[in-house]
Amino acid sequence: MQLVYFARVREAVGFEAEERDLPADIQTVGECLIWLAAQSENYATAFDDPSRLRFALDQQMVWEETLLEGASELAIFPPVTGG
Amino acid sequence: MQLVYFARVREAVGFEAEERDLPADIQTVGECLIWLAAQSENYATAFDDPSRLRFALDQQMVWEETLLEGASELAIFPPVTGG
Amino acid sequence: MKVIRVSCEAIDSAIELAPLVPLGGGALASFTGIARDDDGVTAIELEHYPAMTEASLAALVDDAITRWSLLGAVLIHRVGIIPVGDPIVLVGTTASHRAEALEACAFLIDRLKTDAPFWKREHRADGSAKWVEAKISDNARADKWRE
Amino acid sequence: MKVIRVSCEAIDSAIELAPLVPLGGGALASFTGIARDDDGVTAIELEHYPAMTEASLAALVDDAITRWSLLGAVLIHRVGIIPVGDPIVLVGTTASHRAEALEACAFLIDRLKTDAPFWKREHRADGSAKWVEAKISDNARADKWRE
Repeated sequence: MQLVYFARVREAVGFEAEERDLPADIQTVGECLIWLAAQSENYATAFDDPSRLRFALDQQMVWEETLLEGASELAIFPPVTGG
Repeated sequence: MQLVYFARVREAVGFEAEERDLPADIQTVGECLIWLAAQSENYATAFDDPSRLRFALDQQMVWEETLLEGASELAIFPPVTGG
Repeated sequence: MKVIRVSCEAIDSAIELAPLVPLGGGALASFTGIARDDDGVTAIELEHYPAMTEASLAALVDDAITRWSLLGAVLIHRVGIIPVGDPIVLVGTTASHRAEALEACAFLIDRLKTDAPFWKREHRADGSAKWVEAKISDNARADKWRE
Repeated sequence: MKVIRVSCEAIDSAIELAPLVPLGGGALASFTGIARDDDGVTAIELEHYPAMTEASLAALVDDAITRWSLLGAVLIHRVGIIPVGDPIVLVGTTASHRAEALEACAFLIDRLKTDAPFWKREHRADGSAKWVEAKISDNARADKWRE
């Protein structure tokens, strides 16, 4: 799975994108987040509070409960502030 | 009282303004209208249906029941269609 | 800052709205009413009540500025013969935030349609000309702004 | 007719809105969001998600065109470093009547603030830079458009 990060999340993680092989038992965006948060200190601070994060799967806005199901790109970012 | 007319009303009356000495017993815009409608055939057709007329007294939008009370200019016109 | 004008010449939206930009607002809303060739209309003639028009527009602008704490407003209405495709009216509003600018803009165009002394006559290619009738829906829209 | 663009250069409202005028609509509404110097901000930096941004803006525009039978729409958002006083976003809509144009314009600016992947960072004279936090009020405004 290609993981891409933006704004505050990108800064907390330290880079804007990475390729990750997710364990087979990870089904949803939320489960992926929990797994990521366990990978390192940096990741923990970046991903520990899902309420301050928003997600897009293959460039479509999704929620934590959305199934990953063969998607190729998961974007993780703070709530948007455009306009 | 200076009377000014616009659009369809001006065309029905035949001119855009006139000075009229109103009888003393005329108190309101509505009463003035009834008196005007009795002045000639032209005026009758122009003023017989108050529901299709709007009024301004000294350039302020008013209603039939508004008192004339020392005002100097009464404008009579169809509902406005600007914008 | 407010610009209120009854114009005999064509309205250039860009030029007229420019003074609103440097007023410090984060939001700038505008509305342009354009003369349309609905079923054969070639031009629209606008008659108005000179002694009252600008005062009535100014009253609407002052009301909008107070209600939505606008930083600036522009309200320009054209009179005379207006070819199809040309603007008839331009409304511009600027405020700190978008809700104020957008609502004030809608207020001004809705209320000027029922409160400002203008009358439209449609001219057609065959030389005929017909006064436009006021729309009940315009009154309904205007009323919703009244407290 | 629709123009959707993420722009690295300054936005010129007059030029971008011009194509809406000849589409036959009687109403043309626009909204411009301007970068403001709130408490010492000198520039606003806009980051976005290139692969997703234009698609998300296009989806909003298609939604607006269908819901309000628009004749045309323009949605341009700037990215990169934006000096204070410059436009950040421009929304333009045209329809036969003003209600459609005005409502669609408000819809587009409200929804793009919660649905399009942009992030603002405020830069100050002292060289500091701070990400802007999303406002709850923006979510509320966006929600009111959802059926």
